[in-house]
Amino acid sequence: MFPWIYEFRWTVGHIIFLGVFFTVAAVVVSTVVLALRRSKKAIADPRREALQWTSEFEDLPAVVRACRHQLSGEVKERTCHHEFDCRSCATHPQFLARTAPAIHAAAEESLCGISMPLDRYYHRGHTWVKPEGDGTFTIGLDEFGSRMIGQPDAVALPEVGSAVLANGTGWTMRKRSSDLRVLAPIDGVVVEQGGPDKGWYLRVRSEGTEPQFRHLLRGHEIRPWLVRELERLEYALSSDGIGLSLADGGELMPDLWKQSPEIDWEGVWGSMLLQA
Amino acid sequence: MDKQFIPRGLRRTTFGKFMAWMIPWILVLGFGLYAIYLCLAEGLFHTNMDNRFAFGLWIYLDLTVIALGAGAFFTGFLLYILRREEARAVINSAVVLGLICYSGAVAVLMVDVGQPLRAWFTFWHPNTHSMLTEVTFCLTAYLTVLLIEYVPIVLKNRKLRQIPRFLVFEFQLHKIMPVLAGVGTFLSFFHQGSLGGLYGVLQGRPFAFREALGIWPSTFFLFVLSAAAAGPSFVLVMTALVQGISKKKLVKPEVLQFLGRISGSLLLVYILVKAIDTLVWMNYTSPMVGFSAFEFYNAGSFGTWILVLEVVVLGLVPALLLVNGHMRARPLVLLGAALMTCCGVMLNRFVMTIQTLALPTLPFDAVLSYMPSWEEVATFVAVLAYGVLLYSLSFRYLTLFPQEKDIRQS
Amino acid sequence: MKLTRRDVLRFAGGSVLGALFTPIPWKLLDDSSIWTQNWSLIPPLPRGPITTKFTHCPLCSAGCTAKARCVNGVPVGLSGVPNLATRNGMLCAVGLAAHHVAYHPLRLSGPQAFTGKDDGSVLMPVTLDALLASLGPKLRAVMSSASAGAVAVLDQRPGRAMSRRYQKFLSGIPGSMYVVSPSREDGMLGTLRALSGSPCGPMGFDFENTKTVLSVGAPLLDGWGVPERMQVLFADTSASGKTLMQIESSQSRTARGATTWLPVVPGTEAALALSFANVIFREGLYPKEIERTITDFPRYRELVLRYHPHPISALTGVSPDTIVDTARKIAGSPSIVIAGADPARGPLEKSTEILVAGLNLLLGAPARSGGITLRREMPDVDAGAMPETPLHRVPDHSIGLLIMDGAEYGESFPTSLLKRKMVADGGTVVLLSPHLSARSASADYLIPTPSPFESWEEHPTPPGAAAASFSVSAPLLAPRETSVDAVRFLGLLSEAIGTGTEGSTSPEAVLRQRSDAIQSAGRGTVYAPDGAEGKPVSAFSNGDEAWQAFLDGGCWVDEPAAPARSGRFSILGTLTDDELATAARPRQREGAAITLTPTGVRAAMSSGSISPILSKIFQESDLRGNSGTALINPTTASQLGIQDGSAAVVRSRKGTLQVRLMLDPAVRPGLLQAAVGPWPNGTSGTETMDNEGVLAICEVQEDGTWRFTDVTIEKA
Amino acid sequence: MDQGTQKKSRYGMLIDLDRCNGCGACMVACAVEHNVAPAEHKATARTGVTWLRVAPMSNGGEFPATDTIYVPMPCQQCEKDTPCVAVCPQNAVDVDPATGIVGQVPQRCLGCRYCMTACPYHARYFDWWDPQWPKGMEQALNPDVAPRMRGVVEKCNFCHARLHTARTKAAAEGRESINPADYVPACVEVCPSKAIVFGDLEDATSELAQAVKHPHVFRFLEKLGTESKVYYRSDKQWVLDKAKSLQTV
Repeated sequence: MFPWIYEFRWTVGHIIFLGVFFTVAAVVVSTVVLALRRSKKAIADPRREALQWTSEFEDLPAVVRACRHQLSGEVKERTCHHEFDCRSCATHPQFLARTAPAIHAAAEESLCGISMPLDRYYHRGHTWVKPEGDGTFTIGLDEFGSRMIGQPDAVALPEVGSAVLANGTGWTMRKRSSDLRVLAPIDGVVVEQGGPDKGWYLRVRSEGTEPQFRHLLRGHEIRPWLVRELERLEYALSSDGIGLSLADGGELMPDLWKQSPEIDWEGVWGSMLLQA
Repeated sequence: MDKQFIPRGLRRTTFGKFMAWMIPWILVLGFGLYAIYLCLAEGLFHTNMDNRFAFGLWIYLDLTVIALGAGAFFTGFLLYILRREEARAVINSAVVLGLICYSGAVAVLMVDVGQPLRAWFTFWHPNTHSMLTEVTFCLTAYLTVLLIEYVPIVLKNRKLRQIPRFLVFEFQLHKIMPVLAGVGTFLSFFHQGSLGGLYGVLQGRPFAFREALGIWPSTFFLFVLSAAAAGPSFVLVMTALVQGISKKKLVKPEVLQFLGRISGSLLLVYILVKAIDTLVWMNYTSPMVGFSAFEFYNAGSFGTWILVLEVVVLGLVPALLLVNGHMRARPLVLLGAALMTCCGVMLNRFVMTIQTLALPTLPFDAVLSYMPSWEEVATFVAVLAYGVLLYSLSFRYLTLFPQEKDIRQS
Repeated sequence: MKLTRRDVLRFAGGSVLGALFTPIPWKLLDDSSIWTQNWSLIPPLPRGPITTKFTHCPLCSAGCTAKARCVNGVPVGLSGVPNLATRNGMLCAVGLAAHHVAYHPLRLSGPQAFTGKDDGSVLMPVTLDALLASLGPKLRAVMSSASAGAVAVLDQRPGRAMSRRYQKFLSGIPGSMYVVSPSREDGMLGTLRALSGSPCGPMGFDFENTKTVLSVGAPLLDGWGVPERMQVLFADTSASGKTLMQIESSQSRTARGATTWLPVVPGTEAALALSFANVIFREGLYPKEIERTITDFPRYRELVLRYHPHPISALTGVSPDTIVDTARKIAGSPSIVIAGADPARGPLEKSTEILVAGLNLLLGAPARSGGITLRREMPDVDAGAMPETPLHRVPDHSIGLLIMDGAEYGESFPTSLLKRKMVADGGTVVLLSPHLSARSASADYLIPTPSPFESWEEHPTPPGAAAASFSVSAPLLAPRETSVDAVRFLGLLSEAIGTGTEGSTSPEAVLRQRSDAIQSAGRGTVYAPDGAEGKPVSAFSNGDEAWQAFLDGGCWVDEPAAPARSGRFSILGTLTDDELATAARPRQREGAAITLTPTGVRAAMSSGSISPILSKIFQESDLRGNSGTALINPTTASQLGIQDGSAAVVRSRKGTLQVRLMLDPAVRPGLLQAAVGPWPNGTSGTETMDNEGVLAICEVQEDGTWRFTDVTIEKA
Repeated sequence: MDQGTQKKSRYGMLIDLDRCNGCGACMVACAVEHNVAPAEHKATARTGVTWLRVAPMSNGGEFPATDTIYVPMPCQQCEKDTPCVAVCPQNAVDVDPATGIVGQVPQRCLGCRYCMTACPYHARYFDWWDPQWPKGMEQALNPDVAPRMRGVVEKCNFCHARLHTARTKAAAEGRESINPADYVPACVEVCPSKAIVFGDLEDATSELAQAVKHPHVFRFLEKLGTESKVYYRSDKQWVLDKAKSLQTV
C-alpha cells in the first residue's frame, strides 16, 4: 500500500492503481468534509432558516406547490419554483399586469364559517400580516389555523429584538404532543410578543426597506385558496384512512382534533402549516 | 403509534400489520445470523463448498446482487450526470436497493472468506494485478458512497428533519450529490468490470477464460454492460413489486417505461457484444488451450440449451421487447421483459461462477456437483430478509418515491 | 535557552509526524499484523536436539527398517532406509506414520472389563488386580472342567519369542490350543507342509531366483510379504526379467502391475488350477521324478485329466489359449505358484489352497532354486513348540477361554467366526492390545499393552521369506504407567493359577534370550541399518556384542538352508472325492444377487492401530476405501440405478450395511468390493467397537472362509 | 543468506506413472512432513487437505479391458503466468525467482479461495476445520514446518523447509550452493517404487533435466501455457493420448 511496506512495488500499474484509489478516497472524503463544513457555517448563519425552507419546499407535494395564479384560476397548471417568494419571481408581475386586481368591497371573506378579514395579507402557511400604520406589522395565525389546532398548550415566541425571516420560523406552538412550527410571513424584527389570547402573536418592525407583500395572498385570492386548503385538509385527514367530517352544519368546527383525537394530528397540522 | 415517523402525505398501513409483515423476516434474519455465527465461529466446514467447488452460492449471490444493484449507480448517473429528470422518481428507491445489494454482498463476502479479520490485508498488501483487489477497493469505496447517498434520505425523515442541523447537512450533501454520483459511476464501472474479470482472467479455467482487451479480459466489459442493462430493469421490477405489495401507485407509468427503454437499449448492445465474444471464444480462445468449446456443453446437465437460454431467450427477446415502444407501453410486457432481463443476467452469473467450477480441467476429473448446505442457504436468505427489512423500514419511514404523494393528491 | 513544556510537546508532535514519513511505523505495523496471525490455537512445535535413530516398523509382520528423526528423543518423522541389503528398508504408507500410533485417541487408558457380557454390558475401567482376581478363577474353572472348553491363545503375530512364551504357558495346560490368524499370507506354505509325507521345517519362496510367479489372488504388489522386496522384484518386470501372472476376479493393484492378469470368475480358481495341471499333464511338461515323489500321483492324474481347458474356460472366464499359455509358461521356467487373497478376504477354501499348492508339487518347486525353499528353524531357547492351528480350522465351540494377542496387526476376521469357535455361552476372551478396536467388543477383558515404539518389539521372519530373519526395536517412547506388557501379564496369570512364573519377566529379557540363542547358534549375518556390509554372527565374540548390534537396528538373516532333497508329498492331501467335486464347481448365485467380497490394506484394517494421519489416503482422497465405502462396476451400478458416490444399503443374510458406492471399472461386474478399511481419525471408542464394518455382514462358510457373500443392494 | 549470490535454480519433478502403484506413501510422508492435521470426522476427498494427492486415472475401458494408473498431483509449480499468483488479492502467493518454487504465506492468506478456482490442477487446499491433533501428538510434529490455522489455503512448496535446511547446512560448510542430495522432498524420499525424480531443471547435467527430454514425458494441461515444472512420464499410449488429447468429458 505504502512505499517500504512489503510487496510495494514501484511499478507503473501499482502507482496508477493506488493513485486512482487514493484520488477516489480523497474525493469522497473531501465531499463529506465540504458538506459538513458548509452546514456548520450555515447553521451558524441566520439564513439557515432560508436553507431550511428551500429544503422543505422541495419536498412539499406538487399540489401544495401550486402557483397562486393557478389557485385563482388565472392559469391552468403552474407549479411554483420560487419557494412561494413571488418577490423573486419574474412571471408574477406579468400575471399582475395581465389581470387587474378585482376590487373587493367585502371586508372579509368567509367560507364554512371561517372568516378571513381582507385587511391583511395571508401567507400560505396560514399566518397573516397586518400593517399597523406605525411602521409595525402584526402577525397572527389565521382562523383556519386556529380552528384546526384550537387553543395551543404552549407557545414559544421569539424574543423581542430578534429577527424573523419570511418563510422562516415565526414561532412554535405545542399542542398535545406535537411541536408545530409556524412560518413567518415577512422579514422583520420582533418588537412585541402577542399570544393566542390576544388574537395576534408578534408585532414586528421592518428593518431597512419597507416590507413587500407581493408574495402574500390577498383579496380575491383568499377564497379559492381556502377552498383548496379545505380540500387539502380533507385529504390529509383521509391519509389516516378516517373519513372525518370537517364541517358541522357547513362550518369548520373549532378544535377539529377533538372529533378524532387518535389520528396523526401532528401530520395533519404540519402539512397544513407547510411542513414536508 | 409510529405515525409521527411516517412522511406526511403518505398513507401507510397500520403498525400492527407492518409488524406482522416484518416479524417473519426478522425471524428469517435471525436464523441466518445463527448460520453466519456457525460459519464464523466454527469454520467454513458448515458450508458445502469444498476444495474443488471453492466458490459456491455466496459468490454467485455476490455477483448477482451486485449486478442487480447496478441500478443505483446507473439511476444516479442518469439523474445527476445525464440530467434525466425522469430518474428522480426512483432515485431514492434505487439508492436503498443499491445499498442493500452492496452491503449484503460485502457482509456475505466477510462470511465467505476464511479469515475475515484479515480483510484489511488487501489494503495493506494489495496485489494490484488481482481482479479481486480491484473489486475489494471499489466495493468498499462504493459502499461508502452509497452510505453517504443514503444519509440524506434518512435525514429527511419527518422526525429527523425537525432537527435543523440534520436538515441543513442534508441540504448541503444533496448539493454535492453529482460529485458522488460521478464517483459512484466510476467505481461501479470498475468493480462491475472487475467482477467479470474475476473469471475472465482464469487462464486455468478455459470455460471462463477470455481474450484480453488492453489489460482486461472481455468479460470485464461484458459485465459492465450487462450490469448497466440489468440495473434499470431491476429498479423497474422492484418498483412494480413494491407497488404490488403495498397496493399503491408510486411512480408515473412514464418513469417505468423510461427505465425499460434504457434497459432495453443497453441490453441490445450487450447481447451483440456477448454474441461476438462467444464466437471468438468458441472458435479461437478455447481451442487454443486444447478444449473444444462444445465439449463444455456436453458435461453433465449443462447442455447448449443453457447458452441459448442465456443469450436468446433471456437476452435478445427482452431486449427487443423493451426497445419497441408499442410493446413497452403494455405494463405486463414491460414488467415481463424487465424480469427476463434480470433473470438473464442472473443466469449469466450462474454460468460464470457455478458452471465454470463444475466443469473438469484435468483428464481424470469428473463433472462436479454442488448443493449448498442449509447454512449457506440460510445466509443467503438472511441477506434477502435484511434487504426486505431495510427496504420496508425505508419505505415506511422515508420518502422513497417522491411522486407518490403527488399521484395520490392529484 | 529555556525549554517550556510547549516546546517539548511540539518536539514530540513533530517527531511523530516526521516518523510517519519514515518506513519505521509502517514496517512495525506490518510485522505486528502478520505476527498476530499466528494463532494460539495451533499447537506449539517441539523444540530440542534433533537426533536420528534406526528402528523397525512395528506395525506388521514385514518389520521394515526405518530411520526415525527424533526431537528430544521423540520420533517426529520416519523414513525408509533405501538400498538395504535385507531389502526391507522402504516404508509403506501405514509405516510412514507409525510414530503417531502411540497418540491415537483410541488408546486404552488402563485395564477394562465388560460387566455382564450378554445383557447390554458396558466396558468399565478396572484395576489390574481386580481383573486378575476375576479372570483367574475363570481360567481355573475352564482348566478343570472338560465341558467348559479349552484354553487357547490366538497369536496373530506368531514366530516371536513371545509366541514361544505363550506356547510354553499353554503346554502346561492340558487340552489347550495355540491358534493363529486364519488369514496368513504364507498360509499356502503351511498347507504344503501339511501335504508333506515326512515332518518338514518352515518353507519360503525363492523369488530372487525364480523366473515366473503365478499368483492366485495373492496381493504381491500391494503390501504382501516384505513390500520393498516384492516391489524391487516385480514392480518393473521388464527390468528384472521376471514374469508375474495374477489370477484375480477384479483388477487389483497387483493385477495392474503384473505382467499379465487373468480375470477369473470368483470361486473358480481351483478349477483353473486343475486345468493348468491338465495342460501340463497332457503336454508332459512336469519333471518325471514327481511320479515317484507324489504319493497319490495316479489319483491326481485321473482327476486332472477331467479338466480340459475348453470346458474350464467357460467356467472360469479365462480363454483356453490363455490357460494353455499360462500352463506352458509356469512349466517352462523355474516358477512359483502362490495362493492367497486380499488381507481382508480371509483364507482360501481348503480345496483351492491344496489344489493351487499342488501345482508347485507338480512343477517340482519344493527345494529347488527359484522354487520353494526349505527354511531353517530360527534358533530358540524354548524347544517343544506347539502346533499352530489357524482359527478357522479350530473345531467349533471348543474354546472356553481365549487370550488374543497381536490383533493390532490388523489381520481381520469376522467376529462371527470367533463366536463360532467359542463355547456355547461365549466363554471368556482376554484381549491384549494397546487400543480399542472392533475386536474389543468380543472381549471380556482388555489388557492395555504398550503401543508400538513404547514397547520392546521383535520382528521375526516375515511371511514367505526364503530365509529366517530377526530384528529388535528398542522403545523410543516411555510406556504409559498403566500399560501391561504381555510378558508381565502372562506372568501374573501364571501366578493367579498357581503355575508360578518361569524365565525372564521383562520383554527385553525375552528378546535378549533369542539374541543370545542366535549368537550361540553362530549362523547367518547381521546387517547394520546404515548400509554397511553384513557382519557374520560368528564374528560376535559374545552375546552382548550381538545384542548391541540388534539394539543398533541390525537385522539378522539366516544362512540359506543346505540343499536338501525334497521329500514325498501327497498332492491331494486329505481331500475327499466329494470335496474335489465341489471345489471345481462355481459358486451358486441366487438370482440377481451381487457377490460381496471384503477388501483391505495390510496392517490398516483397524482404526486404532494406525496413525490418524492415514485419513489422507483412507478418507481425504479416493485412493483407498475406508470402512464406509464399497467399489462396484459402473455397468452393475447403472443396472441398479446407482450413481457414483451415492449411499446404499447392502443386505446379506447376516445383516445390513450402509455404504457409499464408488464406481470403478476395475471391479468385475456383479461384484461388490467393500473395504474393511479403517476410519483413521473419525470414530469414538463405542463407534469403533460397535462397527465391525463389512465383516459383520459377511457369511462365514462351513469351512471358516468368508471370501464371498451374496447380497442385495438398495439405494439409501 | 544472500539470495543474490546463489545460483538460480528451477526445481522440478518427473513422476513415472508406470512405476507408481498408488500406495499413498508419498501422501502420508507429505502430511507428516508438513504437519497437516488428520482429517476431521466429516472431511471427504473434496474437503481434505493433501498437499500431494494421488488420483486414479482410468482408461475408460470396460471390464476387463480396463486399466488405471495413479497420478500423484502436487503443486505443479507453474512458471509462466502462474495462475494462482496473479489472482491473490493480498500477495500471499509468490514465485521465488531463485528457485522457481511457488510459495504460499498462510499468515497473510485471507482465505478467499480465489487461487483455488484459478488452479486448473486442483492442487490447492483450504483448511475448512481448525487443525486438531490427538492429545499428545503435538510432540510428534515436525519442528521445521509451522502448522496452518483454519480458514487459509495451503499447498505443496516442494518441501521448502528442507531446502532451507540444506541451505543452512551449505552455509555452515561454507558452500555457495546446496548439495542436491541434501534437498530431497519427502514424497521423493519415501516413494517405495522410486517413481519420482526431483532436481534442478536449470542444471542441464541433472538426472531430471536429462530425463524430461524423453518423448514419453508430458505435462498435464500443457496447452494452458503455464509451464509447470512437474513432468510425468508413461509408456502407455492411452495415458499419453489422454493427457494430450482434447478433454473428453
